[in-house]
Amino acid sequence: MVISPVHYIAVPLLAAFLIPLLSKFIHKELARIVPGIVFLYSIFISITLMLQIGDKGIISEVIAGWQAPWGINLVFSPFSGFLASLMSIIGFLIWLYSYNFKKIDKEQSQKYHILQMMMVTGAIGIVLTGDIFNLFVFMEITAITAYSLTSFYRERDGAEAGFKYLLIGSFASVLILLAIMILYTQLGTLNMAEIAQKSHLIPTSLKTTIIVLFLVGFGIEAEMFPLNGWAPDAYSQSPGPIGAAFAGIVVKAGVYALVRVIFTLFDIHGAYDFLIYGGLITMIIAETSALAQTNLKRMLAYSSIGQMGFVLMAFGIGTHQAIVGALFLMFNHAIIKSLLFMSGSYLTYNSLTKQISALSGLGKKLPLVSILFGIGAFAIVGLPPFSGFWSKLYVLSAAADKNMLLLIMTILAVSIVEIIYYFRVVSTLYYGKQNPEIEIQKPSINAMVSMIALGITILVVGVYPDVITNLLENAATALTDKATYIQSVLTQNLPIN
Amino acid sequence: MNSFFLILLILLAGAAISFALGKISSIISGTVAFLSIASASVLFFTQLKNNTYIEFPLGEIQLQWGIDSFGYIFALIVLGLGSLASLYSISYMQNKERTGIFYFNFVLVITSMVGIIFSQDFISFFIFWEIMTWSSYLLIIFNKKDVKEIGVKYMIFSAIGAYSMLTAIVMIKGNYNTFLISDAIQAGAFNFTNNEYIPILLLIGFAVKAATMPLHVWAPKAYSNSPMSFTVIFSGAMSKMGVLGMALVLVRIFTFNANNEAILPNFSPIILQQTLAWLGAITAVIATLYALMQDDAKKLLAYSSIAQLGYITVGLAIGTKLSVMAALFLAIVHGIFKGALFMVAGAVERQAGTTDMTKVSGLIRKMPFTFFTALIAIIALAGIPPLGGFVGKWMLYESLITESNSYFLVILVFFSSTSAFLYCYRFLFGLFLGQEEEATKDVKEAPITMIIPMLILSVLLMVTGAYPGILFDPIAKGMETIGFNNVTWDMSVLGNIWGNSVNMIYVWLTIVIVFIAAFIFLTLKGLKGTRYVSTKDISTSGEIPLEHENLTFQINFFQPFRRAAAPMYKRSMDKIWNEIGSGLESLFNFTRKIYTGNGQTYAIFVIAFLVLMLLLKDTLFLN
Amino acid sequence: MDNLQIENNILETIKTAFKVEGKVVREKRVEITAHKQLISSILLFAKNQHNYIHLNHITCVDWIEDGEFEINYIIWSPTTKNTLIIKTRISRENAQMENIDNIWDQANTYEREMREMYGIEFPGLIGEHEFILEDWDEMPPMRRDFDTLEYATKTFYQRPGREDAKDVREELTKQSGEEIPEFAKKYSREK
Amino acid sequence: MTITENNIKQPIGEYIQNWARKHSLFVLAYGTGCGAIEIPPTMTSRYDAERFGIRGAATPRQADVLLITGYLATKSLKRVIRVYEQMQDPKYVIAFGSCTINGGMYYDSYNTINALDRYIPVDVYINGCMPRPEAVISGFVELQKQIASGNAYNATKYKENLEWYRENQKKIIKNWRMPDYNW
Amino acid sequence: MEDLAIKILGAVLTTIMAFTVGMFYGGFVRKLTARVQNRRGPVVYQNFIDLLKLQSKTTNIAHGFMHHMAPIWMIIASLTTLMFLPILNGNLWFPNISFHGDLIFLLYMMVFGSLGMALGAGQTGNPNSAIGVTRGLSQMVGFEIPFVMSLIALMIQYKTTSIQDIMIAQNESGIWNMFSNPFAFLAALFAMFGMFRYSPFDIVGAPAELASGPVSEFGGKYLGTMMTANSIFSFFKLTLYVNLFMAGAGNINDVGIVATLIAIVILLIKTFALYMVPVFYGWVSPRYRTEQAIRYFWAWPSALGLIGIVWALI
Repeated sequence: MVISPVHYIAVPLLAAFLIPLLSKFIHKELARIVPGIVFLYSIFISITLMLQIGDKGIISEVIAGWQAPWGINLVFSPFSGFLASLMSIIGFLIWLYSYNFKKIDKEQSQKYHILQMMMVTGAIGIVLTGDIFNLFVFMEITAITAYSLTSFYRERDGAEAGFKYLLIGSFASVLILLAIMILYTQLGTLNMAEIAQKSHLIPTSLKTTIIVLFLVGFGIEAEMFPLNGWAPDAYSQSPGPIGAAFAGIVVKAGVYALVRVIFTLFDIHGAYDFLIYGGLITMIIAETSALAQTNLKRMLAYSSIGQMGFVLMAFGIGTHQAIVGALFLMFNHAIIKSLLFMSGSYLTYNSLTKQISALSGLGKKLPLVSILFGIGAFAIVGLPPFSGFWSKLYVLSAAADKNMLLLIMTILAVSIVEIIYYFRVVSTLYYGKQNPEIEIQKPSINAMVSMIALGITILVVGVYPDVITNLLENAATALTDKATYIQSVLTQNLPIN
Repeated sequence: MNSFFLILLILLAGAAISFALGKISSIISGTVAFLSIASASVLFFTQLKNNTYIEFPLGEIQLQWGIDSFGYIFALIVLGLGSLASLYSISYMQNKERTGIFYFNFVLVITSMVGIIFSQDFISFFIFWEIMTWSSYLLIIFNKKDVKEIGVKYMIFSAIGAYSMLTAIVMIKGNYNTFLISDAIQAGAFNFTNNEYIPILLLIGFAVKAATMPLHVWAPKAYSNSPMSFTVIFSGAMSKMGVLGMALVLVRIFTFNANNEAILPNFSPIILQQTLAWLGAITAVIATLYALMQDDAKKLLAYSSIAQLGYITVGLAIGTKLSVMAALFLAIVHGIFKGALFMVAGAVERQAGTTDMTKVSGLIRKMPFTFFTALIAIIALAGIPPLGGFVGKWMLYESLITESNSYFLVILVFFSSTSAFLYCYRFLFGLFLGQEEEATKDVKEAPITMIIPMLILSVLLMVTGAYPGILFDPIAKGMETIGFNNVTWDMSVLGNIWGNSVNMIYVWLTIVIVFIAAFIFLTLKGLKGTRYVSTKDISTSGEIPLEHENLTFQINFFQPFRRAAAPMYKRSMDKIWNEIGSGLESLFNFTRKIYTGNGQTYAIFVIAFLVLMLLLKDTLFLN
Repeated sequence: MDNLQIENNILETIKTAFKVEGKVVREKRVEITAHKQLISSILLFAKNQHNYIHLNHITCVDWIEDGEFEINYIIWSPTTKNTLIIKTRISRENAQMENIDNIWDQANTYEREMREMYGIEFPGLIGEHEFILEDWDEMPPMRRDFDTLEYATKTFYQRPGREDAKDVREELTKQSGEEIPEFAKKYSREK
Repeated sequence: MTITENNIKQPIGEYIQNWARKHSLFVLAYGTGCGAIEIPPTMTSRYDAERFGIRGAATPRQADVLLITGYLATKSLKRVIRVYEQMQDPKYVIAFGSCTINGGMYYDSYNTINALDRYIPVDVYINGCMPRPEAVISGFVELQKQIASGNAYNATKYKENLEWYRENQKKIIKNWRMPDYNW
Repeated sequence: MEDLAIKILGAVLTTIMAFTVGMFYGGFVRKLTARVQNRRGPVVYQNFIDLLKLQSKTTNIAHGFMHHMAPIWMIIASLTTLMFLPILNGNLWFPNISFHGDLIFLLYMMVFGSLGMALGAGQTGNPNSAIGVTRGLSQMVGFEIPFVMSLIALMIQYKTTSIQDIMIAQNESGIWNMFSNPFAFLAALFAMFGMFRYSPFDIVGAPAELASGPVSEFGGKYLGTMMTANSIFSFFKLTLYVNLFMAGAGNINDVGIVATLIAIVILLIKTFALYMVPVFYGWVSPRYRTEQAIRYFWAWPSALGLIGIVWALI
């Protein structure tokens, strides 16, 4: 069998249709196991393709044989491939974690796993697709699964959060669709590579309008301030692993789209500054809001928003090193925030309000989970020798190269805020008074395995960042090198005349 | 295998093993920690030669490790004190909970400090610096007391320091495209002409660890609340890491200045130098004033540490040969005597249960060796001849008077050091003298593994008093490494540039002769008629203190002094920081309210943002 | 008697309120005799109604002839500058009196002294029994039936050669021809 | 080598010692009674006891002479005994006022002792109620004579007959909570 | 060898001289005080009698090791400072080892005794002792400030920290420092009042309220030794002041026996004259509370000291 990026999309879609049938006719358990197999397969594809592109450069695959720019194509560049691999790995770990997650009760677990799988698939689709309309479609897939997962618990708060998400998300859909329409009327194509090639043909005022529409539309998914009102509620009301999925996968896809629009579609420098300021403001507001939170999940949500702001800002700096840093940040955020959500949801398992005070003294009762949470907290604030430090260092030195002293100061000042609230949690965890009434939930083995895997990744990358930097360098090059992208997408698939 | 890696590996392995063994037995775990630190020290001092360097890349960054004479000075403190403190903590941590975590972090702190000394590039420097910070954070809150306040304060200030350092580091990278310290120095990264922010930011970073005003507020509680065997390291060695960095940066500034090259017109290093020196002196004064008001021996020592670091800062900031020498000498000696004193406090805490001086008194008969250590260390701390502390103080004063024109600084420093006598006395009196408490009737002397390190340190203090040259040797070499030339020293004669000197051998001779003569006379004379009575047998106008009554004067000890110096107690940096903190917090509370939780509001945000963007699109995206 | 108007007023109000006997001794001094059960009420009344906020003293007199202790509460008002003396008598046998240190804290001192020196019990009185005397295990020394000379002779060494150690009252009555009442003779030291 | 003065033979070392002790009397004036008021005139300009080397001492540790000025309540006696025992040898006691001799006007009081020398050894009694400063100085001079002649051995007497003294003391101080002084 | 013998002999002579002079000065003060109070007062050698008596006490009570050590510490401080002080200018017999120490060293060495004394007093367990010690130490912080200021002024003025050099410089210029830098001298003089602990700064050992404070548990040989140490120490302090501000005594060029004797007499006159200043001041002063004393030192004397430094700089 030829491994192709199409399998990323096709296999899960197929599985999604098959699962209800399988579970009905063969075994119920299959509904929960099959998504894992699908994810494993995705990881397998990722590894194979990543090895391949080491030689070939960019792989461009056309769905259903229509050639670009008319057909719908999937582009597996080092950049998108990196993100796709990351998403499939995180998706797998989240599946592993949520397998047997007691709260997702048996009846619904079928739905849960299908939805989760579809969400990841949608996100991977966003990353891989080379077609702007397709991107919109995948975004809708992701968004709709995300809405339903947000209100998965079928409680009042969950429904409210889901509704809010839906409300804001529909704005995003409308705006993106509008932008695509305008784009299509102007250029008559939906292929991103071709759009990038022809973007200078659009009248300037229209071009800026399109950019604004895209920015706001994808900005909603990328949690940019002030478009991120949905995020805290969605994070905190969805099941624990879904919070991890939001942070590790969905938002990444949004950022990808945003970055793709700015870097590849319209190479406008004003947009870089916009990213910097937008990211900075997002970061400041989110982190300072996180400081005042007493709810652990909300705190993590705000922290996640802040991190995304940081990522946007890093992209905004725009140099090669900054983009490496930004990708590194995305990677780190994906693994660390997933770990935090995962371990955090076991730590607050039986607490209704998910208050930080409920963690008091759990360090003794749940030693391993607590240590993992501690590692996550240390890593996310950027303490060496954990992985978070390196990404911060990359971004900062990139900023320093551009002599953005004020920016550095602000980032670090915000980091101090971050340190305060994370360390507050850690110290409550380990040094708080033990509350004997709290019933703890021992994590299942598979959840433990997935968390430990994340923890070890954090440590390994922290001590020896070289394992990841090579990938990042390639990815960054792929992102900035617009010409190669256009050329390889268009030429690889064009029939030889 | 390379000795650098070997040393760090031994230490890391020690940390890991003692963590694993912590559940089984605290003694075994402590022994492992001690053995790993001791063997690392042995390895360090036997295997590593000066000026050996290794280079290796990590994450596209060229890292360099090495050891030079300057780092050697601090290695002396870190590894020497580290070995003794780990030996000490075997008994100190006995029968305590969570010893695994303690030893893990303890060894990790030592490891990171050794790493800092090894680091010849900023990245590994910063990495080790941060490891040191968070591992010490975990130790500070180890006792579970006031975790929120102490830990958060420590973390905030450490983060401020670390991040200003990080800013400077990335700026060096940005401007000079190097992470190597030596390259940065060559390129003039610390010079004021090129970029005045880099040295200042670095200095802020180091000043936090050196607890210089106004960044010192984390220190008192952090020092006093961590387990004492760690505070030995914390105050004795870890604060010296700040000194190390300060010395590096400051000396760079001043040697540059001494060459009389261009100085920035508006902001010359002289101002920085004076500012820092004054900050150091004010730190010393304020910390001393607070130290003598403390009722808890640990807190007293904590404040005293801050004051001593203030002297060191003054010495470094003045930046002449003698003053830097004094500062480095004081740094080592402070490590020794403050280590000894914290060990004493720990011994008292372990044996008597508390170090609150209003609750413990009259331990001298019960813990004679501990008292002896305390006495020697206090004499050194007070800077009274003939011990090591005096040597450092003497050089500091002489350098201030003879080599710089900062006469008024001398007065401040002197005021602080005279007031230090008060708390020195308070410490000895509060714990060891006075009448015995009923509650501490059955107190025994500390176990031998605690006594030995204490006695070793007190002997060291005496030796450095008689032969300070032992320490001058590495210090002079280190100073030559960082840019001074022709650093002269003598085995036991201290001299200033005016040609005046003190010969410590003569001082010792006189004191010893007089001591022996007087001791023999006073002891032998009327030996039969001399009776040693209990401390309850005192002339209290004939009133007989009952068993449970303790007449020792302990509360409001320096009330008259406090009254006299009342204006100086009115404001405290702590309060100012707290106000800033609460102000920021309410500001942050305001930002939190942006997220109302109302979907309509969010929708309005989105629409408003869209409209705003559409309005501004031309200015934003057209360029 | 205009100048005694205030005193009379006070006396009248207390009299009407408690149906007790009393008289105006002189300017700024009123005396009331009351039953012991009324004492605390009268004191409170005087304190609250007439602003007698200051307790000067509580004294005790041993009326051994009547078999009673007389306890005098001397209180003073800063507004009228008036002294009010409230007298009561209690039996010497199992002497017991109400504790008033909840009205005036300083009453505690006087009551402890009375307890120690006269053996009057004050239920609920805070403080150790030993107050002024040390290791006293005899009869309370201020009671008139306590013979100090006998005690002193018994306890302390009496240096011989004291001729003047005589009861002075005896000598005085002898010289002046004054008659000593019978009951007093019972307590005479010249036996 | 001996030296003879006032028909008393002494070795020269002892003579010098006694001479020094005689001329340097540090007095702890224990103001138990009304006699304490006689001390200030004795010490100050009018009578100037300092010319005899007499000087006030604040604590029993430094004092040579314990001056009991007037009546002694049983409660004070306890303190006086303690103070006396805290003094360092050689030590002397001067008791003045009739009360210390035979109780004076408090002879029948239930809490005043009548004869001080039953409880602690007295070197010199000064009679009077109260003795005037001249009498006090005369008493000191008498003490000096005793010291010079080597006869001021009352402290030794106390040590040797401690049991007898203790018995007397305990008769009054029933609850004996005094520290043990290892005589 | 001969050099060493002379040195040892000189040291012993210095000690004896300091002891005798100090004791006699104490006697003079007592006598003079008595005369001022219209008394006859004790004999001049009364202090010697007292010392003899104290040493002849047959019982000595100590509360522990530090109590036993306190007089030793004091005598160490007195003798060591004395050894490092040039008694006569350039004389063969009396410089002892003064070339091996300087002012800063002496400044710190002077504290040695106080600390030892304080520790001994602390061990007695007597609350009065501890209170006295805290007062004494607090007061010391008070007077050290003007004292140090005046010393710094001198050091700046002569660019040396050696007492010998300051003495010689005064001799050469012919102007005593008390005239060339009167502000520094006044500051030091005020500090001296505190140093000698005469009234109004005698709250440390106030007999009536503190039962003589720190020394309240010291008697017999301990008190005697402390008295000796104090006498030597007061001689040291006076000589230090004379050296610093009144050009010392003796002439570096003339070291004959007669000249030495004359120099000693001059030294005695100068020291005695200086000594009388705090004594006189004490006679007419009431007693300050500790905080008053500290504020006293930190007000005018410190201001004078500052002016002294500025004066020396100019």
